[in-house]
Amino acid sequence: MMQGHLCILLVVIPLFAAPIAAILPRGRLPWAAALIVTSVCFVLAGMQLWSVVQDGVVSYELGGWAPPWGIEYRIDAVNAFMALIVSGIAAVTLPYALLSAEKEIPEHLIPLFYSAFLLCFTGLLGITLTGDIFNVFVFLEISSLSSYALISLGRKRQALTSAYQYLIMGTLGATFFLIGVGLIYSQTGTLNMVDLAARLPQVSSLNTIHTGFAFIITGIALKLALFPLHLWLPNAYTYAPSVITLFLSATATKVAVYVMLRILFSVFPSDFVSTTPTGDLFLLSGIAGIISASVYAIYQVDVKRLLAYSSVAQIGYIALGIGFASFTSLTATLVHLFNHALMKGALFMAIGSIIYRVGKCHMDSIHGLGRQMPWTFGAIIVGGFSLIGVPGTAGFISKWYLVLTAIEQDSWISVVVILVGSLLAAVYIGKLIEALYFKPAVDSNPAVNEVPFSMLAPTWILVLANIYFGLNTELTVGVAEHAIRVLGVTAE
Amino acid sequence: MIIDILSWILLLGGGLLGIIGGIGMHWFPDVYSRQHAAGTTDTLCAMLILLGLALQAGFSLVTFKLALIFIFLLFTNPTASHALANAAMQGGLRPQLERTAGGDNP
Amino acid sequence: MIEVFIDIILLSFIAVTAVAILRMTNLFAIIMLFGIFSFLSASLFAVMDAVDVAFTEAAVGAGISTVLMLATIALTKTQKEKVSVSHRHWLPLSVVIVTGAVLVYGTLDLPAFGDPEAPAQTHVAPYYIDKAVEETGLPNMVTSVLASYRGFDTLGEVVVVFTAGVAVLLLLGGKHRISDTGTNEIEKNEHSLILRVVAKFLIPLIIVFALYVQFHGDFGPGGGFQAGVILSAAIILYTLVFGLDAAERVIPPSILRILASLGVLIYTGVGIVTILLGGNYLNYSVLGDSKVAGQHLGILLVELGVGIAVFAVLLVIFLTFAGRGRP
Amino acid sequence: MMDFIIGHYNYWVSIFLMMVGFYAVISRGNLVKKIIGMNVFQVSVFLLYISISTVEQGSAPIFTEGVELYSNPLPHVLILTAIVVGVATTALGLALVVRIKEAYGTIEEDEIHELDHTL
Repeated sequence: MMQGHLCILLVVIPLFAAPIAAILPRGRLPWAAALIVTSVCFVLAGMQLWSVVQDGVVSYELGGWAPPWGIEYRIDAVNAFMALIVSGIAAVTLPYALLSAEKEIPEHLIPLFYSAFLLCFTGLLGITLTGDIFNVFVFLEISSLSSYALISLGRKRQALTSAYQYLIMGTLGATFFLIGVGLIYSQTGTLNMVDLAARLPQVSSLNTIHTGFAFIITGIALKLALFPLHLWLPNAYTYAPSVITLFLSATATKVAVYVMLRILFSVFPSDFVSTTPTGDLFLLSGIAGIISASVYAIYQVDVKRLLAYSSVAQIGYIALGIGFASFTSLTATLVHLFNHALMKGALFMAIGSIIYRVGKCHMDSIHGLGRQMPWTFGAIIVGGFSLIGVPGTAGFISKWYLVLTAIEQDSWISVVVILVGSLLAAVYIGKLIEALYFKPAVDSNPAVNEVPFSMLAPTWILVLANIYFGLNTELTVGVAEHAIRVLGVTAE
Repeated sequence: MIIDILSWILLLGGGLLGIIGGIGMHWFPDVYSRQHAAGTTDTLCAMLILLGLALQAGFSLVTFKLALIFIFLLFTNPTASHALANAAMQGGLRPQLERTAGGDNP
Repeated sequence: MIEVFIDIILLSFIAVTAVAILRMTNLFAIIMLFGIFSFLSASLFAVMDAVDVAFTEAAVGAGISTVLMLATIALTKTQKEKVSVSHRHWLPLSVVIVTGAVLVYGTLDLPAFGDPEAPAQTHVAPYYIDKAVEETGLPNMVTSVLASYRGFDTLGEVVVVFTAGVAVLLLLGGKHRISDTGTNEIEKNEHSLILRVVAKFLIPLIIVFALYVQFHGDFGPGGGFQAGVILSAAIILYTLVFGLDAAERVIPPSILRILASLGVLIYTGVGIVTILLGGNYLNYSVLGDSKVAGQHLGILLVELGVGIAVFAVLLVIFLTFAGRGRP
Repeated sequence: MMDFIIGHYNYWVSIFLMMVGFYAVISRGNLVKKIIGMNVFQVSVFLLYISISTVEQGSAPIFTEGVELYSNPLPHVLILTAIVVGVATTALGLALVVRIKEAYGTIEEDEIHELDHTL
């Protein structure tokens, strides 16, 4: 009986659990609730993806009202894949979160912390699954508000200012999105994505539609931290609690990328990207983002900030993929989404482990820790290699596809940029490894042990996934190709 | 007809009081006298307008609602003025007893 | 014609207020002007026939937001904005001018204001106007669209409010690290007899009005959200006049937290019940004997959930802000 | 020409208001003022939506005997949601401002920057 309700349960279960977690007593009960909920969601998301790949698109009418009058959940391979990424990352984050959060979050805030975490999770899933463009806005705000609060929980006072900065940028982005939706609505009279896709071609030459398009894209780009709208991201990732950095970096921007893909390729007519300068702007932003953010990353002394800038650079690769707007490039984008979630997840987990032991992650204060924490160090090496794109790791696959597209489209600049970007990544990862392993240990640091198993296991699950998906590409690339076909872009 | 004229007189009278109150706000030198201007004229202004509207509406549900608003304003408007003056007094603001050259509140 | 006239006057008032907000530096005055700005916008919404929106904007913009902003400047003890000369103004200005120009460019194709033949009026909306009364049995189409056709959006909206409550508690709910925030205005004031008497007279009236708005929302403007705001306003008035401790004795914060969760749980729970009864999520038709009766019951229940959640969350937010300055 | 202006001034004024709010957000350094600017921005967007929903000679979308023309209820519902989202954001933003004041002793962006860099 529940089979037909799978997609809505994915959102409703965490939604139901969040207020309960908020009133649970202190201790580990809220954490256990969150763990169960995210694991259940992960299983449900897996079932959903399976059923979608087998039987095709699922449409679910909320409230029993037929679209476009009611809100529709519309699940195809793309968003089922995204839901799987989000819930998967959440499910591995939580075992890790137990100790890390106990160390970094004041005890009396723990129930609220997990409640906010579940709300953020709900918001991200809600954005992913919905087929209604206004509903995207509502769930976007749920996830954003909770992430502002979660970021502000960082221990340094800069966490507050970076949360504030994110709040301002994020709200501006959401309001831009709202303006765009309003303009589009004024010319089409509908909010349902499928209905929009059917009605937009008749009006796509109007000024209003172009303006609305520009506003929606700018709004999402702010959320996405697309260069040069990325200014909030490094601060937010640097000062947030480790668990939150890890969760947001692996999911939030990914979901924003998904919304971007959905709007660009399945809501708007597919020639909209190529007939307007949108594609070129994405390419430009991607190239500038990769180079400048990678260079910035090299000069960072805070490891979290280094990785945050590297995230901006990775978003640059994704922007390149969107800009080319071909079948291969979009496949590369989707695969890179998945892979980047894996590698950043692993890296931020490893850094979180270091913070758990030493309390900080300044380049000078981590000298020699690699020898004391071999497993964590191993995770950083594999994650870093994946980030660089060394063959045999997941990161290689997506970059390979991206380079293929760039060659296909004769864009030699992009090829060079991707290679230079990887080189720069090698430099900053090298710096990190050097500090961790080859520099003599700092005297002031007490000798530390490896972190407990409950933190190590999730890290290594992601690390092994990095290797597995680097060797076996059938699953990711296969699903991604299927998904891109569903989006309406086909190979010529 | 007579009712119409009467209601318009009330409405215009209310409007006039509103304007006078506004001028008073700018004219008077300190918080308390300004408040006097705003508080007293505003109460009467709102009441006259409500009465005028009630006459326009005739005997209906709308009139009943207007009457409720009337009673509500009768209580809240003076109380709000009182609370404001009280707060200003507690905040340490003394009434200005003589007119200074600038005529402005220091 | 008269509506166009009122429209233009209100719009110019709003524009003047907005510019004044931009130019003033006294934060207290800016907040008051923002309250006026909200009220004027609410009036304009009413003129444009959006009564529910007007109601909400008046309650939220001029009410809750303003109160929270005042609490903030009381807590931060900042009266004046410092306008630095060093700021480069040309960059923001050019960004704003470009954005505005793009928007104006976008409006050139828009159908004229009030055109009944505009696409927005002819595609999805007519269905609600023609069918909503018959399908849900409620005369207020806004309520039926809000709670039934787009009930999931409204669920999201309640969750947003709940999230804000959780967030404010996360930020301000803990112990203070700095003790010199000083005494709170709310605590210090010894209010005169007049205020106490009038407040005692008004608070029950406000509560009755809130209940009226809650249950009359099906027929007129109003509904759970507005009712929640008004109800919390009643308690906020009580707090302002009788002090924070008295208010916390009336409604302990722990109960409020449970109420906030309960509101959200009622809404989500109704949806789960509809699934168990064999309908889609939030399909209220399965709740009653007939479709319309089910819709009616469902809308009543979710509006109740909205009311409880909004009331509790807004009050929690206010009390948390007010409690922050307690010595 | 005149018709065109009369038919569009509502949109233009709301755009003007949006830009006033937007400018306040990006040009001012006071954290409270930024939040107020944001509110102005959002309320103006609401004005745009409601302008889109208005129908000339229409009445409020509450069923009444004998009324044929109603204004469009859908944008009203959307804006109700957006207003609530707005107040939620405002509350959170202000809570952050209070905490920033406690941590830094100021709510001016420039001074906060200085404090962060002199450490």
